[in-house]
Amino acid sequence: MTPKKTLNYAYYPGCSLHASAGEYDLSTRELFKKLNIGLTEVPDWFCCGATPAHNVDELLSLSLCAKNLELAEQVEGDLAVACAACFSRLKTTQHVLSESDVKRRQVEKAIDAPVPLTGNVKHLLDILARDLGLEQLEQAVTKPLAGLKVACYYGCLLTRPTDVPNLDCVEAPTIMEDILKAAGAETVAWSHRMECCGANFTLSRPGVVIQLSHAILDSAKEAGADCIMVACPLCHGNLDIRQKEIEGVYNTEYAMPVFYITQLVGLATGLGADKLGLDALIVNPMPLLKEKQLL
Amino acid sequence: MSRIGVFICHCGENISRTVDVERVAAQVGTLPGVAFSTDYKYMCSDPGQGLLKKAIQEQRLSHVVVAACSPRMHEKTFRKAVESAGLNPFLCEMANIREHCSWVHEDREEATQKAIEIVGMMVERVKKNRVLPTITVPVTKRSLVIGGGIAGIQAALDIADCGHEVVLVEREPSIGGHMAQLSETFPTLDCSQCIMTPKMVDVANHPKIKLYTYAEIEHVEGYIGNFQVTVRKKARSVDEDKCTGCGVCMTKCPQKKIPNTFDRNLGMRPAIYVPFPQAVPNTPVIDRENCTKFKTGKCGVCQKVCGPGAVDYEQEDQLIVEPVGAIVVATGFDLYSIEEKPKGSPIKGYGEFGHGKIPDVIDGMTFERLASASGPTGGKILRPSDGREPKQIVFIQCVGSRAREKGISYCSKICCMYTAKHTMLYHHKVHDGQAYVFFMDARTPGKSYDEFWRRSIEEEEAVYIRGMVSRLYQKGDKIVVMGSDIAVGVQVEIEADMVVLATAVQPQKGADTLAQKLGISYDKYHFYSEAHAKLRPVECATAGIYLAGACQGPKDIPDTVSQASAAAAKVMTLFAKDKLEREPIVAKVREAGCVGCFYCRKVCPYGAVEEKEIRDRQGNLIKVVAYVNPGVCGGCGTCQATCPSKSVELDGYTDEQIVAMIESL
Amino acid sequence: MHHTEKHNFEPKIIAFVCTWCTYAGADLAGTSRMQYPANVRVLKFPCTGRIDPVFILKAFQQGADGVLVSGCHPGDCHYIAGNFHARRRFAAFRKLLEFVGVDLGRLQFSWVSAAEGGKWVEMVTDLTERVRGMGPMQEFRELALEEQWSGAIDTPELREAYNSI
Amino acid sequence: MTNSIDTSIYTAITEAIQDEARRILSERSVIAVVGYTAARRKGSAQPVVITQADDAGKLIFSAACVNNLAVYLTKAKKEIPKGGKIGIVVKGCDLKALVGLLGESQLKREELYLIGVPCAGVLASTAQPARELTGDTIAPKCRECDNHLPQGCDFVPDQRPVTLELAGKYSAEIARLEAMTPAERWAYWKEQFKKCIKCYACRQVCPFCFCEQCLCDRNKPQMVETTPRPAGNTAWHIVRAMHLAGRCAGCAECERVCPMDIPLNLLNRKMAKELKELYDYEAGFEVREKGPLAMYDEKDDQSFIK
Repeated sequence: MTPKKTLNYAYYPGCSLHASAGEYDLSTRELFKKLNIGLTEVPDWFCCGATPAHNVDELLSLSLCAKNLELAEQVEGDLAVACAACFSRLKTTQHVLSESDVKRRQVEKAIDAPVPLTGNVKHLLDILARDLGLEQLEQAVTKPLAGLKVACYYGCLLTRPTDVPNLDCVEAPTIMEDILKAAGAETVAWSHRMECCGANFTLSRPGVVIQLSHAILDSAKEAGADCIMVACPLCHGNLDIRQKEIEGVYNTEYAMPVFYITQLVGLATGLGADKLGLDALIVNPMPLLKEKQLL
Repeated sequence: MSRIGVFICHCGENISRTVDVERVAAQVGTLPGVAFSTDYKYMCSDPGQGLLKKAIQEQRLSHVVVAACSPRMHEKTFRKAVESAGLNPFLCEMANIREHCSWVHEDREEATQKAIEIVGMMVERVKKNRVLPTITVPVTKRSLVIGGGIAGIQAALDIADCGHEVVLVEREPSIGGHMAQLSETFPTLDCSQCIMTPKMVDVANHPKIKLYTYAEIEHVEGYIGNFQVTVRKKARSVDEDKCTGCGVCMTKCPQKKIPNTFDRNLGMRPAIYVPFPQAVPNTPVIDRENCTKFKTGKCGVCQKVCGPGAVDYEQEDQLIVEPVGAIVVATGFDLYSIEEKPKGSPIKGYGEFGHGKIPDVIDGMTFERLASASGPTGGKILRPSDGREPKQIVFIQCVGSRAREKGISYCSKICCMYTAKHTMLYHHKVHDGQAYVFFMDARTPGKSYDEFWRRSIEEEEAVYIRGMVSRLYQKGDKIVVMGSDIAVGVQVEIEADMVVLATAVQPQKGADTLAQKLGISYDKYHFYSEAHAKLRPVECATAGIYLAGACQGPKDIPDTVSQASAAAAKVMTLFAKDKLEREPIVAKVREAGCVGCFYCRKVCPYGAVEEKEIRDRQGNLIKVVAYVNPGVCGGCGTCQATCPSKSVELDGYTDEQIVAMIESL
Repeated sequence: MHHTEKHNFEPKIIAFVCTWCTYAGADLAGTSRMQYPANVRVLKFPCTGRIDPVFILKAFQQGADGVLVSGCHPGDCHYIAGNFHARRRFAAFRKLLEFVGVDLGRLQFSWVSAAEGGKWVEMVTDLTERVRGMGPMQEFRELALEEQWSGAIDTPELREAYNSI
Repeated sequence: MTNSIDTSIYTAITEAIQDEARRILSERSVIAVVGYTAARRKGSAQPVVITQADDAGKLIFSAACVNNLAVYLTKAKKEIPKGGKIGIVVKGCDLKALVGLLGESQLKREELYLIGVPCAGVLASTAQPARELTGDTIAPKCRECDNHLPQGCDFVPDQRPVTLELAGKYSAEIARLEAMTPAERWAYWKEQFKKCIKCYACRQVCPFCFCEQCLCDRNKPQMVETTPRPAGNTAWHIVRAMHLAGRCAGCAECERVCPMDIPLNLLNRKMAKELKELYDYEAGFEVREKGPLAMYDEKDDQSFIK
């Protein structure tokens, strides 16, 4: 299948995707290859500063992203971002610097270059749902995820705050559900799709994370979901890696696989488990996928 | 040749101390056209004015310049004096040699020189002054009131009681507005319908009030004292003269499953209906969109059962032209809805409150209908979803109000008070229930208001939590309310049976279109703008149009009624005279030069410019030119500065006058 | 106290003001007995909306060394929006004057309300002193003195033909 | 030559215009067509009004078709028969003027039949009519043209113009003048305005100077000195530029017809540039009821007001 128009993007994976979320990176590259969407990694990119920098030093946090934005200018196309935290930081930087001349001048002095404020920073969701389009995506689906009940989990940063990411409706987005419906899956209506998972407290205050992520897992299970889908390596870490621990604390059992969006959409387009890094998931998804005859 | 008289005032010593008045008089006396020049101690005094009048008659003066204080002080005085001496008042000008000269300079030589120039300038100006007749406009002593809520009703009754005819136009099939929907009213908890319905009946029975319900304003023409208003009376499908209001048609109508909007869709009504039992007029209307007869052509039951034969399916909209002299706009308010708003709308909905999809999350007006004895539940507080009594109820204030990120930054003013009232009504009806209120601030200025609010906490056991709610979600048959208590600094979660949102007060839908028809201005939220926020709070900048009630900004009932009576008083003041007089400083079009580009109309703040067709004797159109309606023109002159060919001219400030002044310097 | 010293050059300042705000503000300066240079001559208009750019041009041609245009603050216009229209008109006109070579230091726009007597004094004083520093407005004056019909056709042939007449 | 401009499509355009004019005239859907025809001098063109389908063959389009015919619909309309729809041949630049006139209630769209011309450019007034169209002989306004293919016409021939990227002369000249001191600019314009002989050809040819009585001809009061002296000339050109601000879309006819070669369009382009910067307004692209100086925004820039 070839898209009607050629889509090419600069790609900013971010640190997580080169480390703990390697499967997100892998599945993203494979899915985009399958969909004929070009991704060119931004040369020499570095950390966006998420999540601690902006709490510590605003100039530093803005400058880190500004420099990355400047680097991305070398590559043709809009900037594609997979990690919700990187996406949020890059978008926030553009927003803050276009609102404040003073800060823009400070940052430009710090990075010794003009900041590109008009370039589009796009999350993968945006690229799949709008640039490629749901119709095109539906045509690319060869193995619809029939019968799979998915709880789409947005977390905090994809749509918030108002007027910054402009990805979808701030408090009631549907973009993930739209994509998954195109992939043939069933999405459940549930209460905690926008709640915080604890994100960057994962190492410093695990108690908070366990409490918050428990509420999310609980509510997904109550809504009858088979699995959760995320688009953020931090959320993934909390819901997937810590799931066993949460089960222990609350004396319960979820066995709720947590997929990246690219993994589920990849499955639907016929990519194999090896190309999607399914083996890297902590909660084993294989029993579920076999049960639903998706592998 | 003009014979100008110049009178230099000493103003005691105020002018003469720094200005050599004799020298000014002597110097100015030599100017061409000046026939008489003198100085006097107090020009504004009786002898001073006498001197002026005498000189005009004896010297046969054609124009007068009084060099004295600011024209803002005494221009009227001297123009009157000139008029009593037989000259047109607009042939008199003042030269300001006090505020603009003697008081602000110390050097006698400089001040005298400046005074000579100022007087000289006014002499050149006055030469170009023309006789301007005072403009009088007849007043039609009838008024139009738009909107039949409490504001419109009050204004209409006040004006009509004064003996002037009133045309009251209401969009809905009955008057009454939002107040008719309320259960009890703060701060006295008296029943809203008990105090409202007698007034509605007064309107219906008043010999001076002509009532159009189910009608809208189609078109407005004219200006203060002389409006022509076209009213569209929508087809009711029931002949108002024949109908006796027996109600048989409503009981027999087979289509009974139409959500009752008056009850906020909680109950059902037939296709032929009156909005509520106490409706005025008590004449039903057929809802053509939902009527089987109109949809399929079959049925016709109501016509068959109607004894007097009032049901008329063929009825059509009627356009009626009403001449009126003044207009009171009282279109009221509407409530913000948390539903998802169309893309690009500056107002945003509340996704975090479920975009209105959770059935037991209702707004304040719906709660009013639940609490009302004549409401769909007979006054019992019951959940819309399953009809159970809610034992835990959460009220959330400032939903939409004071929320810039949702597109509204103002305070809706009434919500603190009505939420306090709701907690009381709830406590009175559900004795074992608990009410919680999330609030930002409690704003209770008003007579007996704070006492009332405190009562809800101290006597009626409502729990007030200072903080906002971040999210609502359905969990089983409960609604989980996640919020924060900023006073204590903790997060709060309440499992509620029902949630009531105090949604923001917004202007009525279509407020902007009506404003455009009326030619009045409105703010970015579409609330109508008063002429002056402090000193002219009930008048529009457009003369002859007045504001009453929440169409101008959020208001409670006492404020609304006060403003309505104030608007009525303004109308009565206008009607106290048979003719309106106004200063003849208005723009006039020189038709020969006008090419009809209508730049004047584009910049006119008053909408005073109209089109006029110039035809030859055979009636062939030669051209279309601008015409300035002198009754509407405010006299700013923006048109003249904009007109490329200067074919429109502001009397009293003509190019000739101004150029003469510049050239004198 | 104000200018006890005598200057060599007394600039001529013409002020176009609206009657409701700035004229009243100037009146207030008077009733408050504030002092300012006597160089200004005030022309009263109903509204800044009435002030035609041609008047400014005319004032310069008439020998004004500086021109002040002043009216109500935005939102305070007695005629709802006259000053808003004036603001756009003069934003454009000053750019035009600048482009043909008029030094905009000679043309001042301000909002002075009926309560701002002090601001009126400040505006007039500032403009007078600034223009005094700039010297007389020679440009239009020189132009007015030039009589020649067409400067560019100054060829030797024409000159000869002219002289032979 | 490297900078020659391909005008071969003009032959096909001429045919298309002739066919269309023939069709609409014979169907009587218009009562006249305003267009260009060959003039006596070789290669030159002049405006023509035809009312008979048989005359359609007279119509041409070439690089010499410089005139803005819009003026024939307003003040020069005495040539045009009354009582019906008029067809008119318009280049992109002419169309912008027409659009302005529609917004100023001088024309009604339903009374016009617009035959748009895909235009690669026309010759400068200084170039010989028979010369080839090149980057050197092209009219200055065409160098900065952004409307080679008129939009919203009733008929546009199928050809697509091939255009050349040329450096804008007006923008360069405006920048040069802006960099000068006020005194230098005054000296520049003084020299230019001195040349003026007050023939008012600029006014006569301008589609927007449609006033029946020009402000500058009035004598009660005399707002602008009428004699062709430097003082009066300067006032005239300032008033003219101000009156065209926000309206002129740059057909540059004023400059073309000026016998004294005063760079009149420069003033107009400067004002257009300022209004674009101040109010993001560009004249001539859509019919708008209000131009930039007939409307306002409460948030307009007022940094120049104390």
